[in-house]
Amino acid sequence: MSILIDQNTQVLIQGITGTVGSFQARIMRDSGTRVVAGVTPGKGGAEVHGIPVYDLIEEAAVRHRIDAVLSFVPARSALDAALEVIDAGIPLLVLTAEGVPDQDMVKLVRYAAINGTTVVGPDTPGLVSPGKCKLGVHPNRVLKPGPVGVLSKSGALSYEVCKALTEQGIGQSTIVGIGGGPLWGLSQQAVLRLFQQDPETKAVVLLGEVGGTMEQEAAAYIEAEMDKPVVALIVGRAAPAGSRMGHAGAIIEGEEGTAASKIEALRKAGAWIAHRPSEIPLLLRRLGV
Amino acid sequence: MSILIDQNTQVLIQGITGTVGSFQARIMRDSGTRVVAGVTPGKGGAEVHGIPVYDLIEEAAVRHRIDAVLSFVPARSALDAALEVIDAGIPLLVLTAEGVPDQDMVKLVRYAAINGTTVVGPDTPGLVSPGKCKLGVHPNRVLKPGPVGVLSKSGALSYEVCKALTEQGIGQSTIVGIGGGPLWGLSQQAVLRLFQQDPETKAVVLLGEVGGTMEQEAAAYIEAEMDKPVVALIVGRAAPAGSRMGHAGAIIEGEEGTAASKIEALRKAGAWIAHRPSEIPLLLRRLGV
Amino acid sequence: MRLFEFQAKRLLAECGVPVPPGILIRSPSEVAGLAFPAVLKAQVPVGGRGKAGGIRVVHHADEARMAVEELLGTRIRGYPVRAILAEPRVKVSRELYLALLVDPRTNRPMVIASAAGGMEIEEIARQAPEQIVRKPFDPFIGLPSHLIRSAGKALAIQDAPTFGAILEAMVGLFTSQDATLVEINPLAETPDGLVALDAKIVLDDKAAYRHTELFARLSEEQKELGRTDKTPAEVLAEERRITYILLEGEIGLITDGAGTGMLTLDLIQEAGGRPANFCEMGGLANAEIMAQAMEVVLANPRVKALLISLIGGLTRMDEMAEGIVRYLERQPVTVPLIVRMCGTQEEVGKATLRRVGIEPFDDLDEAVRRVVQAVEGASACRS
Amino acid sequence: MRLFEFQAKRLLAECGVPVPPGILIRSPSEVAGLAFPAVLKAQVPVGGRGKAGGIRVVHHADEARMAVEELLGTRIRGYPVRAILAEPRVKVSRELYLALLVDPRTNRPMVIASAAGGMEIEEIARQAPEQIVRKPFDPFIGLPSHLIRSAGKALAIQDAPTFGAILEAMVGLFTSQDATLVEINPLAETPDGLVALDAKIVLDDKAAYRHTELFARLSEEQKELGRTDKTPAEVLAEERRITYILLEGEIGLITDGAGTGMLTLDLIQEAGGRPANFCEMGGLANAEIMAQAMEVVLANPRVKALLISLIGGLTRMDEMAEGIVRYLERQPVTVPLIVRMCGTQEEVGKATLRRVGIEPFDDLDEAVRRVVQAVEGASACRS
Repeated sequence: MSILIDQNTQVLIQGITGTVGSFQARIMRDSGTRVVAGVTPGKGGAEVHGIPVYDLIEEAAVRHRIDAVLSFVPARSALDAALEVIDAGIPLLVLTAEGVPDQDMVKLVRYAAINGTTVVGPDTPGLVSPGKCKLGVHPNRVLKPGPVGVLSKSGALSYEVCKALTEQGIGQSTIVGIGGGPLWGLSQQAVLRLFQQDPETKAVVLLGEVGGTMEQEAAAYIEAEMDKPVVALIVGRAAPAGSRMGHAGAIIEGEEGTAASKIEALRKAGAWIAHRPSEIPLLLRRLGV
Repeated sequence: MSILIDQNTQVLIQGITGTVGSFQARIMRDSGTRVVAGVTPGKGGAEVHGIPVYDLIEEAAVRHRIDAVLSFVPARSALDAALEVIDAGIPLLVLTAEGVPDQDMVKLVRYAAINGTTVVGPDTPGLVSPGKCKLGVHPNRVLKPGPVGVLSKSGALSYEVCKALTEQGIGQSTIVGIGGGPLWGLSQQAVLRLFQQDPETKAVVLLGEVGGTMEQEAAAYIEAEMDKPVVALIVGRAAPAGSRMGHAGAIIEGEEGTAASKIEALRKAGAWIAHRPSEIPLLLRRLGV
Repeated sequence: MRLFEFQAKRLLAECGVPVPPGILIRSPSEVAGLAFPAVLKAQVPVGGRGKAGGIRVVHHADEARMAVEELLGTRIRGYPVRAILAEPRVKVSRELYLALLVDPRTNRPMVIASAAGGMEIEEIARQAPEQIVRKPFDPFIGLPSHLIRSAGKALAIQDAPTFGAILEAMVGLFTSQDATLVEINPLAETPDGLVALDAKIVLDDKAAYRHTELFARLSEEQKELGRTDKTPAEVLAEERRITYILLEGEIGLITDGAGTGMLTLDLIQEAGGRPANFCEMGGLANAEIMAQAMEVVLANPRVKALLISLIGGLTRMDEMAEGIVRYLERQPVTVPLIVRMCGTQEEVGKATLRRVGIEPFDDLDEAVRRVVQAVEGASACRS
Repeated sequence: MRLFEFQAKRLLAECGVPVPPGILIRSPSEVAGLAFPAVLKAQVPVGGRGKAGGIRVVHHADEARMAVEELLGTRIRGYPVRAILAEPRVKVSRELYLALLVDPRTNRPMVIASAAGGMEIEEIARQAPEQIVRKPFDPFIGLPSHLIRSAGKALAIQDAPTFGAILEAMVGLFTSQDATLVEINPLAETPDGLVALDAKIVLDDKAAYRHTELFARLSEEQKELGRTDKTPAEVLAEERRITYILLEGEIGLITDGAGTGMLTLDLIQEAGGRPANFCEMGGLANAEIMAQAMEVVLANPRVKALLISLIGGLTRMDEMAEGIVRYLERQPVTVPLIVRMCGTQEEVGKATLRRVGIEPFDDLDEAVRRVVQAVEGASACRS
């Protein structure tokens, strides 16, 4: 197993005829992912690298079982495109768009929750289970099948860490980019829960960053529920204090936004703290992975 | 058992300090219903027939377990008041208001469904399980505990039928007024399903009327799923054809809106057809009740 | 409130939906400014107007004047023609169907669309229902763009942006003005693009309080055009805001619920009687409404006997009896009066009635039998 | 976009929220029309203005003129004071706190309210968080009336209708203008009713395209008031729409992700280096953006070495290499340039770099070590 996706996952790509969509579709298909269809309004009937393109998801759904959608739709149309996915009853949506307005995300996440669609992102490279299914844009050379679950707010940071793991011979069960925030479809805690339940995942690497309180919630979950080892790397230790959201920011966040407070919470919860990607494989080896 | 309510149901009355609310609260309490609280904004701290009144449901919910709300709030405030019930997580709401705008009902029913609140009504006398719980305004003299489930669009029509049943010694398990439409929180079909599953209900009386297609859907359910006998009375056989909703009405309703078509569908589905309330106890006796 | 065509089109035009440039004509002299050929459409609040001769195509002013004169003198399905909408004739390549209403099955707003609109739509609904697109959508999300694209594709729309704008305008109108129906039929494809050739809008009377100005304006116009010739009883019912439908018979009827009202109609008819009306007071009836309902029903001179059938839950019998007495104090009832009374506070109510010499019935079948006999007796006397 | 107080109050006033009648003063001569006593409030886009002396109460025109003159010459937490909001002094009986933002825990809009507002609010949040009301609500329903009543009761509001109207106006503004924060602190109870004495609004830059007029107007004002004195690099970054934060050190940094940007800052700092900036190009970077980022970072004269650290998924290394070469063709880089390259299309990218004599690194730690050494070397040479 792996979380959220596996070798049987059938994928539809939204925005498949764009430069990015068609480029990544080829990489995904070449790495063995079952990309069964693409959608671009007005381009129905075309093909991209042999993948059939439809005008509407409802048309694609007549011909193919669709388990997941990877959306390359730009931020301004992300909500509209997501509504189509949700209305089609597709259980998993990965939103790569960066810069989706907060109000759109609020609606999108709520509507998805009501209708049972899991949303990963926005501003995410997606997720990948090396050797099984790639529902994202991760560079292939940093990936290797194996027992470590990786979750990250930042896409590039997860590549750095996977590169370090792979170079040391440690493979990954699933790598989940939850996205850059400030709002998230799937939270760190939700991904940790999935990793905890996944028999193929032996250890988890959590990559967080300064700002928000999500790492504290993750720490609470680790302390209360997890028995698998967790290695955490929190970046932004040297970052200048950002402009906060007025008093309201202080009220909802308190001092929890700092990297130091996150590291402290995770350490207390029993996570192992790394300071750089290259330390992570060493820590995992020591933990018996 | 009985459906939706029983002797343990704890009831809150919205609009308890109004003329109707306080009058019916006393009748309900006197017939043994556990009316534990009332809410009227601005009247918090008062008492009505010894029942404590709160400004907000959230305040009442701190002190009492609330299983159901009976709303006497007028149509214009019905949506607002219902949102408070739904947000408080109360599983059952009975809306007596007549004249709630359709758009308000659309929102109300959707929001209730999302949050797991069952809505009975609007424009309903409520529901009552004789001898156990009265969550409505039915005249007590027509009620008697027993094995027959009654569901009705029209409140007064259900009183007529219960009067006929009670006078012939046939009691009722639960009497549900689904409301006068044109939109309904709970449908005939949903109530039939509950009666089918209720071990205390031995037979069901379905009271319908001209207009809409709900009786046809109920007939489909009866045919497919029910093994308990159903006696149906459809009124409006002599009613003049109402003004229909343009072609759209014809498209969604076809010829199904007529009393004759409803009677035909129910007869085909195996229901016994009554022509007047006084026939119903005779039919039920013949069916072994 | 069911709008006249010209009212519906005006609302649609205000939301940006393309409609033909029309003028409302109320006398033959007003045909002066028309462009020809023109279409003259009788403004009546019923369908089937075309088949009843209510639509004329005219080619010059004289023909127009004559046609207007003729139309203004006719009735269409009982409704007098008091105004005519005159529009330039439009070249139509296709007639589509588009409507929005609340789907009672899902409780959601729903788009209904068909590539074959016009008069045939109901026929298609019967014969080939799969050719009609029915798309409910979530009221919290509104019309999603994929639904617009999907409907547009099903209808083979060329001008997708205008089609989307029309649908969005319909939803906007539906939501913001509390409509229960917005129907464009036909939505015509013409050389100049999509045009709403005919439209039907029904507004939700239950939400009139949120749109007082709009309702006032529309009602004023409708009153002026006279939806129909009303009897004094109907006029009174409208003033008193009582649900009242005039029927053909002699037995006046008042009930405290719509369901029992229909039941009692059925029972009267099946007992050989002929109801004079349907009249129900609703769940919030009080003594005054009871008295007013009697006033309304007895204003119909055809009424030969009156049955008041009450079985109250929310309606209190003490109040109802009080209302009957109040009416009797104002004026005597000259026809047989049968009261059936049962329900909340019935002991008090019955006692009140007995004080004025009315012995209320308890059994509905018996009450119906009595009122039918009373009328038969009256007829027998007269004959 | 974080608004100035006067901008936030203007938006709130347009939505019907009561604010004191204020005028914006930009020179001492403008105090003429003031009513006294008046409050003069420096318009700077940071908090803690009161403690920094940015708020003055004045009692007559001379005092006002002097105070304005003084304030216009000062800086508050680094920001020059270029405008002053002058308002009549208001008698305050209670200072409340009211804010609206998206709760990141539930992804829902949330009302935050407290009976104790003003400067103490953060202290209360730490010491007695239970005194702060936090009420998320469903975005599809909007602000329900029971939430208004509940918050009003928690704050012991006397004038419930005005309180409700203020909350509704805040939600309207929040939703219709894509705000990420609407904060009124204090919301003052005065003898004349509730008044928003200070307000903070942050608009969502990601939604600027939906509010082009509003953003243009606000930006124009902010530009004029000069949020701060910008370096040429910062001005360039703003023009190029590149995320760029100026820091104190000497090592220029460009990354293709925010997370790796922060990681690299951490690594540089922990290796004893001092970053000159944070600069990330985002996931949609192409060759041109790469070249522009180099232009921005190298516009800072303090930069003694440049580390470009790339690990691309969506970002293509062939594009990035192309961008670096494009920049070098335009002008030479006079400081040591370290490129770390890995990811999508990296073979092509690396080949391109090698053609212009750059040997890219693959290991991040090593690249960081090299750039830190390069600066140390440069410093050593100079000393």
